[in-house]
Amino acid sequence: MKKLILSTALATMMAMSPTLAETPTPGGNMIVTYKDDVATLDPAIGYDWQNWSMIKSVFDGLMDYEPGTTTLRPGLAESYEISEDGLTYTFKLRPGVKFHNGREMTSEDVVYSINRVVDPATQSPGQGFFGMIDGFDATAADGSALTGVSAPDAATVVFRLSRPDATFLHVMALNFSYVVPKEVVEAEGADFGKKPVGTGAFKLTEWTLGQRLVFEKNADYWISGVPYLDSFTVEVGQEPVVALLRAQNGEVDIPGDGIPPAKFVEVMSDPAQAANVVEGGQLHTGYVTMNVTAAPFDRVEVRRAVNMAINKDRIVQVINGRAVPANQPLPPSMPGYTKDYAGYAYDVDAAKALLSEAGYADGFETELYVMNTDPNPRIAQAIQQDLKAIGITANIRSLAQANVIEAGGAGTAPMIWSGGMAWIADFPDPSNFYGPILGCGGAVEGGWNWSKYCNADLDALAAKADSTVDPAKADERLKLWSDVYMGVMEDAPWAPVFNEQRFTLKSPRMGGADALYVDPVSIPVNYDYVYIKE
Amino acid sequence: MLAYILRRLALSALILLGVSFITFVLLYVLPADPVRQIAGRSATPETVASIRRQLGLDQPFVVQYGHYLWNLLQGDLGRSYLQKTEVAALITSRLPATLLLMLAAITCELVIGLTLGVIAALYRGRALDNVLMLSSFVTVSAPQFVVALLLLYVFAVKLGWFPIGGYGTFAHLVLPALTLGILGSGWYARIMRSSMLDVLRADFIRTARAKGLGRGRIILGHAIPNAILPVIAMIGIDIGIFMSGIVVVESVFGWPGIGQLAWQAIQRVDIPIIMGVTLVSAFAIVIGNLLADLISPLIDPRIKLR
Amino acid sequence: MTAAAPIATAPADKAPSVLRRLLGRKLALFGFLIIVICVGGAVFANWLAPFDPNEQFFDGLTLEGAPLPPGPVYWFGTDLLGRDLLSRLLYGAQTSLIIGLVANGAALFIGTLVGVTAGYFRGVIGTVLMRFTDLMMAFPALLLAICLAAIFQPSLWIVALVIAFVNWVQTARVVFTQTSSLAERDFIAAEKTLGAGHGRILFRHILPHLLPTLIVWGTLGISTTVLLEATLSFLGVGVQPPIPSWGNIIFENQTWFQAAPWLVFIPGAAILLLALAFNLVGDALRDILDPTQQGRD
Amino acid sequence: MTMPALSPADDVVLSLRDLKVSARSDQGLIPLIEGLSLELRRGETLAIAGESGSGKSITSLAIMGLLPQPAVRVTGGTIHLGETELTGLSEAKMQRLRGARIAMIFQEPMTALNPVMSIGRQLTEAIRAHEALSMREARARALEALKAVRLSQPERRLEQFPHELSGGMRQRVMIAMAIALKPDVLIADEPTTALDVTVQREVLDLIRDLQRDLGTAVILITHDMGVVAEMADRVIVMQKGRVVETAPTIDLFDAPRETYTRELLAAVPRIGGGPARTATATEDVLVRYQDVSVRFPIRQGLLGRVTAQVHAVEQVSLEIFKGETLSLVGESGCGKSTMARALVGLVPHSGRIEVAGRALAELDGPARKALRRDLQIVFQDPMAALDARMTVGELIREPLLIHGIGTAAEQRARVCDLLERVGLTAAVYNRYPHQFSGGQRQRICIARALALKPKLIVCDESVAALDVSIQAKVLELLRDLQREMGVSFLFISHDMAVVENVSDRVAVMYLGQIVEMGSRAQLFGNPQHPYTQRLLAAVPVPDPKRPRAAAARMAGEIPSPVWPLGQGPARVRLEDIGGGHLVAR
Repeated sequence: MKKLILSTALATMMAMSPTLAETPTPGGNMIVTYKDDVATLDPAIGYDWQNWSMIKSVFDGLMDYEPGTTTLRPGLAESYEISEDGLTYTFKLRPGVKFHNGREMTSEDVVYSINRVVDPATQSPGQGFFGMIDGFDATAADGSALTGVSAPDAATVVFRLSRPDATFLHVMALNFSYVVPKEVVEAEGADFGKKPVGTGAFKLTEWTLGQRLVFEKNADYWISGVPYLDSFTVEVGQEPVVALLRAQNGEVDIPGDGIPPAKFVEVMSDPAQAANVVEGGQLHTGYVTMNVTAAPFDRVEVRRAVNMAINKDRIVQVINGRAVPANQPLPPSMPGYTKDYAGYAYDVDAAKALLSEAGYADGFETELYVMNTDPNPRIAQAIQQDLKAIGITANIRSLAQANVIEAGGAGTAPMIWSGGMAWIADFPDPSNFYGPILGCGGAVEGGWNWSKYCNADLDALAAKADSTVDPAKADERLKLWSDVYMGVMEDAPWAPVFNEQRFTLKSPRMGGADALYVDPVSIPVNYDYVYIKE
Repeated sequence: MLAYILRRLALSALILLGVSFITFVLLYVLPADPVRQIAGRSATPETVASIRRQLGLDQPFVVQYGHYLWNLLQGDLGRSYLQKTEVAALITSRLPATLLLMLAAITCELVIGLTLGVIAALYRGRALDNVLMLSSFVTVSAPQFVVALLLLYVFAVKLGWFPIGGYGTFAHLVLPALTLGILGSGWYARIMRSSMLDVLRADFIRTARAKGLGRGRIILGHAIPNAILPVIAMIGIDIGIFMSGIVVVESVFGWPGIGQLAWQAIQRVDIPIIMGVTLVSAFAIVIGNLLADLISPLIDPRIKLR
Repeated sequence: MTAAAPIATAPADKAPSVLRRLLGRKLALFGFLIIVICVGGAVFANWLAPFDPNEQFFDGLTLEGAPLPPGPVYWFGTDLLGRDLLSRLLYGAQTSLIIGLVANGAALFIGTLVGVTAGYFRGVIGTVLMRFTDLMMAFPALLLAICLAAIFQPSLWIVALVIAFVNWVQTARVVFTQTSSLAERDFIAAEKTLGAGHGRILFRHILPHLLPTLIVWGTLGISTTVLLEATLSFLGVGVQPPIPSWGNIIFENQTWFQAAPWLVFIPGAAILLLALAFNLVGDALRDILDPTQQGRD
Repeated sequence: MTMPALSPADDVVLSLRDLKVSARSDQGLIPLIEGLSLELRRGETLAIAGESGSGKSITSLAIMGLLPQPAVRVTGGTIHLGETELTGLSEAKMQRLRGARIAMIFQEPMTALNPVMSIGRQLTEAIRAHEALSMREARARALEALKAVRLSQPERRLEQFPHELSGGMRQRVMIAMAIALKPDVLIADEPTTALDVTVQREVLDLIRDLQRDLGTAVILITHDMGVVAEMADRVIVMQKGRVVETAPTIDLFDAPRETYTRELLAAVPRIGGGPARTATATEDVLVRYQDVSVRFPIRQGLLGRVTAQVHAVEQVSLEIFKGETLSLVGESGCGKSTMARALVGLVPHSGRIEVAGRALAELDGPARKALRRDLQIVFQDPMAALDARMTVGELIREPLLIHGIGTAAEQRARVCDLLERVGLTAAVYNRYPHQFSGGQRQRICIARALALKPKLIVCDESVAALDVSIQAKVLELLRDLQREMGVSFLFISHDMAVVENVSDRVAVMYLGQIVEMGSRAQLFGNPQHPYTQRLLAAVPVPDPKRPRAAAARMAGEIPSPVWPLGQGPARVRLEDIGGGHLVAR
């Protein structure tokens, strides 16, 4: 196997991209708002959905996605080669790519950046993604140089993996593997996240804490013509309701938090406003976890009963139709989604029957943990009512995010509604929904597998799927993943409830394909490719 | 005077020490693990342990607190766990906005509250008095969010007199300050009313009338300066309320204040920020109370600072 | 020197009961009626409520998932989950009254205890207590409440206690100031010279004189307490869903105040009325309990 | 006198015709003043005398247009100031007259001055309210006025605040404010009641001098017949809102026509006019003060250390015998009340106080409580000393409850007894203190003090606030009690005439120490210490024919009792000049 993908000129990419129909006009400033402050723009650390896409615009990785899609394409790497055994990846770097400080990016920077993420001193939340690289364990333990990545020359980076991993290229497209200039990071120290320097389409020119961030076009960007915008401004700290009012007033181009529930019906029922709303799928699943290690959820019948008891249509109605009912962990737009799976149908009587089969004919009392921001407590109450119908009394524990995560990790929470905390995919690959949240690795004290579900067979199957690196066997791999998730559904440690839909409101002057506004990897918009009409 | 201030400052330092200790204890026993937040979903237990060690969170409580105090003494508030930024920088970037809003809001409260209180006292028992006191009740009981949005909707969106949120110019300040001013004015109005009623019965008011002074002069020159003291004490309490409770108004008007910082930090157990904000708030409250106490003798020369 | 004090010649009849005199005043009667209605609504919610307050009706939401305005079926409309607002208000009265009375009462109790102890006994204990009060005063109250509520798993009673723990400080200050000045007064000196013990002086003389202040603080505190509970609910450390309280109904729905104003303004009016009622009754009670105001009903 | 000879009609600056003032109440209008007529001539001093509730203050407020309207208002008659009729005058016009043509001085100079405004501002404000003057000119005028009232350091006073001045100085400021615009009529409402006798003397002299210099007509409202006798040309005696008698001062004191006037004059205590004392005193020592000091610390500085002390009582020794009345006299701040408070345990003392041979400091809890039964105190202000939220019956019963004396029924019976004993009826059992008059309240306090059958009652200015007729009755009551029960009194007063009436022995205190002590006869007959002499000379004598003693001017303000830590006043040595008459040397 010696597959290489050659990067080509921008024109080719545009031609390849069916979504870009009109000719973009360069120039202008776009205003985006968020309620929460932007924590950091350090690609090794930033892991919020607000800074995720900003980091994508300031930095680049070896790999990238076609704008508005989940299709991988080379980024800073001009081309790459995968060895026969799938354990060695050799990337050829694109020449002449410069950091915002004017220095040319080299393979040493890539090696440094990967080492930095894995180094425990960096405290990167993305460290775990790099576990397939050879020498990871040693580096993760003491911060010594990662043996699995090397730079034989200034334009070449070689990764050696300890096991074949089909997700590796996705990991290389992940923010955590983005390339940072060593000298700047060392000069700024911990403040690098506030003064980022990357190779990306935009550079940060102003950050007034608590108020705004201004990103300006990187004129030297290695994709010529991109970005289209001269700049974009991110304003933080404003209520979504008010942000919407400002958008309606023409002051804001994109309210980053979306359309607040209280205004959703109003906006959607007004054709003029609804025309500015772009709807799209999201790599998201909302689910209820059930702790399989303790009664009563140690009985699969009970877990299945819960799956059958939840009236997903009603919940979707409660959140104003901003989601589609889910029947499996993977969202429909994720490769590996099992289309013909019917899932557990809503059936109260069958659920009751299963309960009595498990010896809980009279039901039982349990707790449902939920993060305390709207609409999650509401969804939890809808679930509570559904469970009540089959005799389960679920007391709601509505807590701050950190407390729910703590309870989930400690395994003290019998049920958790995942909304608000998990799981938007980091990268568009089915494996991303398994490891830490359904696999045995996460089912430890403090792990994110809140069901504490551990099925060794499925873990083996998953490992097998991920070691299938040959692109030719991609379908085979997806089938394996489909089997894994079907196996999960058989054991039903989760009750998948819905897949959230994205509704992005944009100002009428904003141009670019709709897909850019519901970009599955760059939320809420792909800053690099949108433009201002007129 | 100087001795008094020094003594009060020394006392303030003790209070801050107490506040820091209690907050630290509370955060220590809080059932939430900041390391889990930092390490992310895919972290191995080893990584988690390593981060815990780096942050010193594996140390016994006393060591952790001692370490914190030691750094604090050197003016180091620590670094945010999640933002990896100096807490001092985060706070100083937002403190001016909070203080500005607080100052403007207290001014609004005083102007609205005192005016209503004085008018109500002068019309004691009549319809106007009842209407004013009822409305003071409404403002005390009204939810901040709704009042803030109503004002924003009417004056910014519909009438366009003010910008829809933001920070920078005087125009930006008006609506948030007014919202807080209206909401807080009820308390001041009630206190001012009863204080005015007491003063209006005082002998020196009769003396002023006997001197042939006009009604306006008596009220402005004699009654109000005497009635205002209980209100001054109230401002001290108010500062406490502002330092912790204006997150709603801040976020409606996009005001980059300290409340939002604290609120986000609490959600994610960013202990250094929570500690920093608490200490800065406590400091502001203590200083505010000290100022109120220092102002009192300027208004009433009988008060001696001891 | 102005009006002569009325000479004590009238027969020494026992005054009519406090309650009867309370009801003799129009405003107080109005307030009393509102309180009775609220308490009644809370106590008899099972019978009065037209629906189960937690039942999410299928027809309680529009197809788009919007709540229904007041109408013939749901008199006060429905909330965001399609539940009957009237029923939730009636049951919510239980929560809000408990919070308003228990939290507020406990705050008054702690505040009075601390303030009286410090103001009357002074000394080391008094100084320590007042310094502690200063310390609590310097705490950003909301922050403290959030931490406390998060540590002790939120429930109705915990929330009530947390609110009490946060709110006693101001009462303590006021009571302290007043007790200090009362303790200097001649009639307390007179009691001491009679050989009265501390208990007697505190309970028979100091406390009755503190009563007006306590009534004022207590009644004013009702609305702030109810709203503080709501704020805590909103921050996720309040009374747990689906238990309704007037405050959390408002806070859950406040962003909807334009699209569904009934969800905010009806419970808002309820809180306001209740607070007003307590205030009216409190004002009247203060006058009635003050013998120098007698005969001015 | 430089009074211009004018015809009587021109002479009249203020005249009241058939004035009627009423208060609105649920029962309709209640008349407070009825049919009051008077004429005030230029340069004349007219006294309106009467006891509480006589309507004398209402009269002054009616003239000033300061009645608390709409509750109280003029319902009939006229008030003419020169040609101007005042009763119907608009508030704006009245404002122009007030302070400019009629000015007023109030009783309490502390509360009558705005505490948060400097003296200068209060004065200039009054001046500028009527005359278009610049700040500078007004200030000059204010200074002039302060000089006119003989205030020391007038420039400095302008910058000071009322609380920084003594009572006498404050009253001078009030007077300066009133005369600054040279009004035609000056109404002085009990101008010296709140002042010490020596200060009262100075203020009265001042008013008289000013009147002579400016020719202002003065209405002097007072309950003190001594002041009337010294100051007034004519007197109007009022009772319950009506005029009882109007007469030139000399005639009134010589030959009062009305019974009420006669009674009033008879009740006035006079030095040398006290009844002979029945000897109840014994030789047994009941209370002994031995080198007793009371000092209050003043804390200052960073650590709040004690840097100075108020030496309220300084190493005083004296004895009180069983059955006697010992009076402590002296002016405010001399330490006489502190002496009493130390005895009943309200302030800590050093030195030794013995009661019936046992030192207070050595008593344990129960013994101390038992001792309370023997020592009782009656305060100056009965309203403040009675818990306003308890009924009279409960209040009197309380000492019995505290000491567990008798059953409930017995206690009740005893309360009724006591009530009757002090001249009230059992019917008032369920009434509250505010429903009584001042004299009645003081009787309640006495009944309460008597409940435990004490051996000693401390009367701390107990009759100072009472009308003379009431005062006389209360003193009579005390005398009766002493005769019947053999109780001792420690009688604290600043009123020399009263003291002369009740005491067996008298001690004069000055700056925390006793400067003279002796029997009543020794002290009043042969005062030795200059301070005692000054005190006696200052007392206004209710006899207009008696020549006024030349005022002994104080050398300055009373020295401060505050001393730095470790220092103190020189101890006064008392010397016996015969018969137990001790005098400081």
